[in-house]
Amino acid sequence: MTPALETIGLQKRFGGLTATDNVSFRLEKGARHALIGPNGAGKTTFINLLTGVIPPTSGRILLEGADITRLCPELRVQRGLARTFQINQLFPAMTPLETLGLAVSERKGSGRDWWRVFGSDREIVDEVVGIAQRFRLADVLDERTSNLPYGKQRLLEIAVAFACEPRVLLLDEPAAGVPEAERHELLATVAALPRDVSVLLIEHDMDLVFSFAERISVLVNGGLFTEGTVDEIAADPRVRAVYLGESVDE
Amino acid sequence: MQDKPFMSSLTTDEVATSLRRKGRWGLGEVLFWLAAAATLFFLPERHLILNEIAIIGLFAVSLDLILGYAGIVSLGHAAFFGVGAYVAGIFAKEMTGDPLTGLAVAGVAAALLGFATSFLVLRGADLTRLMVTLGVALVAGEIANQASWLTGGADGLQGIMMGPLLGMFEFDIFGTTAYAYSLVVLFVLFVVARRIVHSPFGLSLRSIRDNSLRARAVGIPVNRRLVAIYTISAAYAGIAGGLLAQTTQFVSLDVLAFHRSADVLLVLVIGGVGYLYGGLIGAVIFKVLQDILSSMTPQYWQFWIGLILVVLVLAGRERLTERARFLAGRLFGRSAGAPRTAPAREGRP
Amino acid sequence: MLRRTFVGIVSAAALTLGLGGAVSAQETMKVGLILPMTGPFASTGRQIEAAAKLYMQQNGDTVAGKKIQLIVKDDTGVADVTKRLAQELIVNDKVGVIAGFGLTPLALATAPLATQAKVPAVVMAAATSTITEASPFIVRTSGTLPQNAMPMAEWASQNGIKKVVTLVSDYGPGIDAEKAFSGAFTKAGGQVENLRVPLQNPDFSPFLQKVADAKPDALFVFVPSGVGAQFMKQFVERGLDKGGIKLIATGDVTDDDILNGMGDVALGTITTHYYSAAHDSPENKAFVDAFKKANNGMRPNFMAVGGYDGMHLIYEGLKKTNGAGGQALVDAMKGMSWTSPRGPITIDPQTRDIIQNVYVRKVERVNGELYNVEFATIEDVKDPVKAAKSN
Amino acid sequence: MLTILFDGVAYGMLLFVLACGLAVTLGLMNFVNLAHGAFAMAGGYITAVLMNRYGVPFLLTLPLAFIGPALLGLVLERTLYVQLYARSHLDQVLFSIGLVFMAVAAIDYTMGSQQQLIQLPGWLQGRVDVLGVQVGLYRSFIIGVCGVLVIALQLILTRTRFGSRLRAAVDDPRVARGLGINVSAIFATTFAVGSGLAGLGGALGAEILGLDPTFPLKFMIYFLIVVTVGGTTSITGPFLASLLLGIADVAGKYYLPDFGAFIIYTLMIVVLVLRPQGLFAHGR
Repeated sequence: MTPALETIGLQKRFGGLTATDNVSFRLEKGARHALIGPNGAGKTTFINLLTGVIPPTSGRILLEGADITRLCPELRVQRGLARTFQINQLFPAMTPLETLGLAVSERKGSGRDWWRVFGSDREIVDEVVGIAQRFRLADVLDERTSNLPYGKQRLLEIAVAFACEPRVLLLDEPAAGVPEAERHELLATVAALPRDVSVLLIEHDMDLVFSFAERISVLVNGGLFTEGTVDEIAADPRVRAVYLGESVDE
Repeated sequence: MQDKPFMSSLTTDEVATSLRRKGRWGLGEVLFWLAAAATLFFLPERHLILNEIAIIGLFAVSLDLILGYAGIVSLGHAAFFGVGAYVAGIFAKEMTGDPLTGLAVAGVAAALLGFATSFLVLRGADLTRLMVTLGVALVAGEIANQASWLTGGADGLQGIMMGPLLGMFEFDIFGTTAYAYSLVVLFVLFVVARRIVHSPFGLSLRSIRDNSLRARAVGIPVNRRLVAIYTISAAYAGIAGGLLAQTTQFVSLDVLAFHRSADVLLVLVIGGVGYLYGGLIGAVIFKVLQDILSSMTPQYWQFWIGLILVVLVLAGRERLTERARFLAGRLFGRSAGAPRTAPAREGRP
Repeated sequence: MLRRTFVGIVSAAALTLGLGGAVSAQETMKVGLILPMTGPFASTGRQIEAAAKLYMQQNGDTVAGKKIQLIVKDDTGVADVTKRLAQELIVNDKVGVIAGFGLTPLALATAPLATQAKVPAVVMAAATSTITEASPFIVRTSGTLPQNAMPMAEWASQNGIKKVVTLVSDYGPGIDAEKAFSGAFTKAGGQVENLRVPLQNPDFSPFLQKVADAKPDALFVFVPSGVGAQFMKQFVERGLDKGGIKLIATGDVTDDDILNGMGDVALGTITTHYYSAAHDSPENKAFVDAFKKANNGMRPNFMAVGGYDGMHLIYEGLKKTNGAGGQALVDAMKGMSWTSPRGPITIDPQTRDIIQNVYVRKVERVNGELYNVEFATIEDVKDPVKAAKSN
Repeated sequence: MLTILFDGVAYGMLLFVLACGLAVTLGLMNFVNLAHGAFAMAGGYITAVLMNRYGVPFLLTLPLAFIGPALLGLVLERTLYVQLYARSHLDQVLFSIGLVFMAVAAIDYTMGSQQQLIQLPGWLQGRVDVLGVQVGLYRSFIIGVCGVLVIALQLILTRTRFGSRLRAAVDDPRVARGLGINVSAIFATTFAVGSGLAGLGGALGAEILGLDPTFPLKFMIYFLIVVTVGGTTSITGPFLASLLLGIADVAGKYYLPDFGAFIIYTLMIVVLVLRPQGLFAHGR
């Protein structure tokens, strides 16, 4: 079966520094896959390569079998590769309603539409309300995003990515910075993502990784260190060494 | 903000209404335009300056489209204004004196230039954009200066004869036809601009302005959108320039000068960026102020304009604009303001 | 229907305005003086404003039973502003005369208005020949560039100069000067090479280098007043004066307003022009003294005399028409002659342009200050361009 | 030909002294100060007034033309500019344009709108023949003075404690503060020196560039070209850009009088689009 997302020998060098070192990685369809690694392992660079923010030095990226290595970021999104950001990247002056509406209209191709008043398309509005309910944002739809509690903003971050109707969703530390009280809501929505979306979770928080993921890849010094099921990784002493060493350093 | 059951949230109908409401005309807006129309009849002796205000207002609206909505700073917007003015003038001289045709040609010419130069402002930070736009305007000014066989060079383009508007209304010395013409053009283009900024396209521009990284991440083709709005804005500026050329029946190199670009920026900033009416309000304030100050002290009005600018920035332009938008939001209904908290809406069945 | 309403409104407005004008016309005659008071040409505005005010102070503000009211407006040297101000002055303030016009484009932009509104326009500074042809209501009290440049060409060819390079600012008056000089000088058997400098130009040195390379007998220059000083310094700095290149120019370069500040570099420059503050006549002495006294020691230049004579023309014209304006006033102005501080002048009845003496002058030190000292006079010079046309 | 080159170099050197302060404020403090030309104008007027009204010799006025604008810059930096470091470039542009307008009108009011002229001492006038090339004495003087300034600036920035502190403060103000460096004092000093240099440039340039109230507007564009083309990461970038601009401008007017300005602006756009960091900047 064609994997949802695949990289072949992906490499990125910044001057003399190799940030991503010959990574060949497969994300199966419908997967719940986590990518872990100590700080500075190159997780962010890897995500930026996948989403097209930076071009790779060499190697290829395939989305459902199609080569997207040279595609610009927005086209990758249109092909079904969406992401969330480790640090919220939202539109502070807009409401969640507008933010989600934006993503939905863009996907439906009406983003070019400059004559129709935003919101006059019922189909879009229906969808926005649906997404808002799924991500528990329905009661704050008309608030200014910058006024939302952090947990809600985090939810919105995921909801926007979801609104792009991705085949592959990259979650970059979705729970980072969320206070304990709001955490539960967030984890529940992440767990409830539909199974036809393949999810790659980049995470630091081991509890979250172990509760969510079915497979785990470990990235160390830019290269794939190992990969396996949750149990295999949990039992792998080398991973513990890498990780614990790092944790002590922190 | 506790977790509430879904029941308390908005229904699809309400959401749609809430979204559309932003695009609806408020009472204040209607009054604003009625007042503008009334000046046609009640202020006959001010039509000349009102005509200039309408033109500068349109020019400022065009800048607001790129600065206020798409976040593109420009120190050379006069390039499009000037090209529009020259094209309209030369067209009237060489082809036909029909104002509307000439205006359309001016808009198209400016749009072409805008499209061509938009690729220069896609990349780079604010400073690069400021310099590039400035450079484009300088080059345009230099070309107009050198091509004196076409433009009249430093002497200005003389001998523009305009035909009657719609074949009926001659341009009169009181500037009444001119003002009515400019005002109607301004109104029509304003309605279009208003439509644009409230459309999904307009929303995507705001998203690019606020966070282009995220805008890309929801699949918005950022560059194409910027090119589109830059071209539209250039067309608007070109039409404003065309109006100036047609109603004054004269074009000089001054239409491309640096101070034109600086003035329009000033106008927009005085009125407030990012809600369209800022350009119009700013144009009124700027021109009236200039008129009063320069009749008080012809030599030194610049000083006061400078002072106002400095104070405005020090006092926190953004904050003032926010207030202006808020007030405008009140006055003009919900259309103008930045998104605000909606009234509490609990207990819906 | 719409059209009729519209026309009705317009004519109603016109009627009210017109009536308003008639009422006020009985007591006051408003003169709209539009000048560049700020911007690069502000000194022109200052000189003319000061001169016009001086004239009114000396001659009272009542003529033919009318009170003269001067309204000064700043057009910043921008043509569409000039036009708008003129239009406002005519429509709102109901001025009987518009005057001023520091630069050619400013005058040309306003010309159609003067025709349309039948308001006399007195040009006090702008010097391109064609201006008076742009409207039958334009009368000029300054002068034209060919008027100054052609005598220079004649003087040069009579004084052993064979090869000249011309250097002019690239705009209407500059091109006028270049054409007039080159035409007259080649006709007299001389050899000319033309150079044009952009109007906005901070540095003359490359152009002067070209001049040096061409090795002419003389360099003929026209630059707008104000830029002259800078030019002069670079001319000397480049050693062109010592290289045997004579500097000849129209009087704009050795403008009285700034001449003294140029220092010794200006010494010996030969110019032709219609006015020098050192002109030796009782009228001029009185004028210069009064002007200096009223303006903190500022020396009047040819702009000031244009403004002064312009006011004189308006006053005398009104006396003749007994206070009537419009076409009657223009007709009254035609053919008028008087002795101005610059010497005897006449308004040409055919062209409404000025006929005046042009003097050949040399920059010399007089009582410690630099002046253009006149040493030859060419009498009653008409604008040569229009004179050539009518022949 | 060589004379053209020589004139271009002198012109370029002058531009550098005028613009290097802007390079510092823009590059190091990230502040778009369009009012930079106003400080240059202040210097020019100090020299003109001192010479014409009080008969102070030209050379003596030069230090004052440095100190005056420097003090002015210091005061303005402490009171006004400091509040705008964190603002957007647009705000900075608007603020500094406002300052320019005020300066232009104020000078117009106090000094009049006419060109200010200064009398150079006799030993700086005229020109001499050096190896067959006609060389203007005053331009040689400018090249000399500016050359010394360039070297001094370069040494200060690279060799002194102040220079290293400045660079540290710019790289990361927070870290620099943590290291006990008084960042705001460093910024203020730098701003003052930059303004002072502009003033000196204005004084030196009064003879060649002319001096009237519109000076800051007329030359603003040239300064900006120098800085944006030269890049703002070093002193050498703007220096090379100034020389290039000076030579190109003079040569352009000599050889292609119709297209000189055109070429310069077009070049600027091309450089900015292709290398937004500046032509001579090393990628950061």
